[in-house]
Amino acid sequence: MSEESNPIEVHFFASLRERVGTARLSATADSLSEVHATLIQQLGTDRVAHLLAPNVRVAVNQQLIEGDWHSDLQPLPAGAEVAFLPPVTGG
Amino acid sequence: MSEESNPIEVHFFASLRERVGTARLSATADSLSEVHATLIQQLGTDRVAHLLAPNVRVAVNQQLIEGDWHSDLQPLPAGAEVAFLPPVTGG
Amino acid sequence: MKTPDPRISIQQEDFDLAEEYQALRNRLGAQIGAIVCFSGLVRDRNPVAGDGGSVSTLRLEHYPGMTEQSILHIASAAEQRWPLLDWRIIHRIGDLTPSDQIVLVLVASAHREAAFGAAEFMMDYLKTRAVLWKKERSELGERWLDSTQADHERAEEWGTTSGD
Amino acid sequence: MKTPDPRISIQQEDFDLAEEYQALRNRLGAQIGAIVCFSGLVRDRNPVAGDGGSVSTLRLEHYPGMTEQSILHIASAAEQRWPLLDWRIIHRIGDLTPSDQIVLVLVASAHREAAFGAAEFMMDYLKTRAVLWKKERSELGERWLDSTQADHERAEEWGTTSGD
Repeated sequence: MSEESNPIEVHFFASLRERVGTARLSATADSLSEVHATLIQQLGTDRVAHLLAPNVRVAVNQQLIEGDWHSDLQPLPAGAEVAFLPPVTGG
Repeated sequence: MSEESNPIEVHFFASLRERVGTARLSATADSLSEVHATLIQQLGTDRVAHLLAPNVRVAVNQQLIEGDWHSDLQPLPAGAEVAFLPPVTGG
Repeated sequence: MKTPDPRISIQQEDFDLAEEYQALRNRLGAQIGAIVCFSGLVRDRNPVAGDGGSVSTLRLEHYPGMTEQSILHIASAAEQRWPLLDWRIIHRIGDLTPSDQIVLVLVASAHREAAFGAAEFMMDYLKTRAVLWKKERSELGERWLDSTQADHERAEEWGTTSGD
Repeated sequence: MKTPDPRISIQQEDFDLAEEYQALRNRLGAQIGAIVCFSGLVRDRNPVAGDGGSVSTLRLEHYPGMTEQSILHIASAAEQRWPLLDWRIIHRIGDLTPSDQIVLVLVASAHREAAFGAAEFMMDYLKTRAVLWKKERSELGERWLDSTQADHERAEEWGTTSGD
């Protein structure tokens, strides 16, 4: 990650917040793949493993993304809000 | 109809009340077939024709009867309440 | 003829949805997971007739005793099909005007499927089997209404093993 | 993040069914023929889990902005399927206890089929697609709830052309 890296916010909800141990953290990353690398540095592989479960959805600026987030190389918007969502249920 | 004939009440509802021209009348009859005869005497064949339409239901003591009422020879209970019901709709 | 079940009311007065909803909650407490309320209202147009006449009055007529029995029969058929905790049906009679409430169906159950299914079933049968008559007065005159072909088809879709 | 539509409320406070019902009637007047209200309540048992533990608290969590968007998406899909006059969805968040109201769905339409269909559709999708999480605290401990297999099947029965 270069010094020009994009500052982002990462949010964890519900059971993922409990498993990761925090509701949010700040990082710099140009893609979700870089988010993966920085989360491993900040949280360790054990906690990041929870974020890799197949039923975890990832949203960028509140839009769900498709595909594997940890290998996603698409550029993140400036100041992106990245969120990890466990399975939802309302009603 | 003998003098021992059963006194009954006949009720007409909704559009049938309007067509027959009365909400209720008293009569004596031992069967629905006798009700038919007495209604022709009291109301005339034109009005009774409305009661013979296929979508008219007849109830005896608030229980719907099956089959053609005007040829029904089953004995009516003492003091029966006979009702003519046009097609229903609630809700 | 008295009402066959206190959960059925045929009345001229308006009803209060909130009061009925709260009464149902108070009776059952935390067993309830779902409540479905349906209310039917008098519309100012009756497009089923296709004449576009503006409706001024809807007069509802009943047969005391038999009307309640016919509604109890419908509710009992719903209770046989779905696990219901409780229900309430109020149908107004007399002269109603546009935007008036006509009918209230309230169903409480542990889960939503039963409450939705039973409320819709009850309404489909109230349209086609309840002993009630409606006379509409509009700018084009007066006429007695009949349940529609669509109403009959909807009621028949539930099958004929119960509610008939 | 502001609410994307004033007809959607995510709130800690309880809601008043009567107030919402009356507001809908006042907005639309005599166009309405049918109103379906669904309310979901906290039960004291969660038999889905099969453990029979008595529930003491249900904590609801949301993602401000995204939750509202997910619900708007559901309501818009319903509007594409049925001719609705208006609707209202209130979902509570925070700590709830047995017999508390959780969710209110109100749908108004000219005819009952649309109101019933849309209300049930909205609930099926709220169970499976709305961005909300529930944590149950019972005498057996705490756990996060998931939508059930039956909930997913019900949502899928509506088809995947909209609401997805």
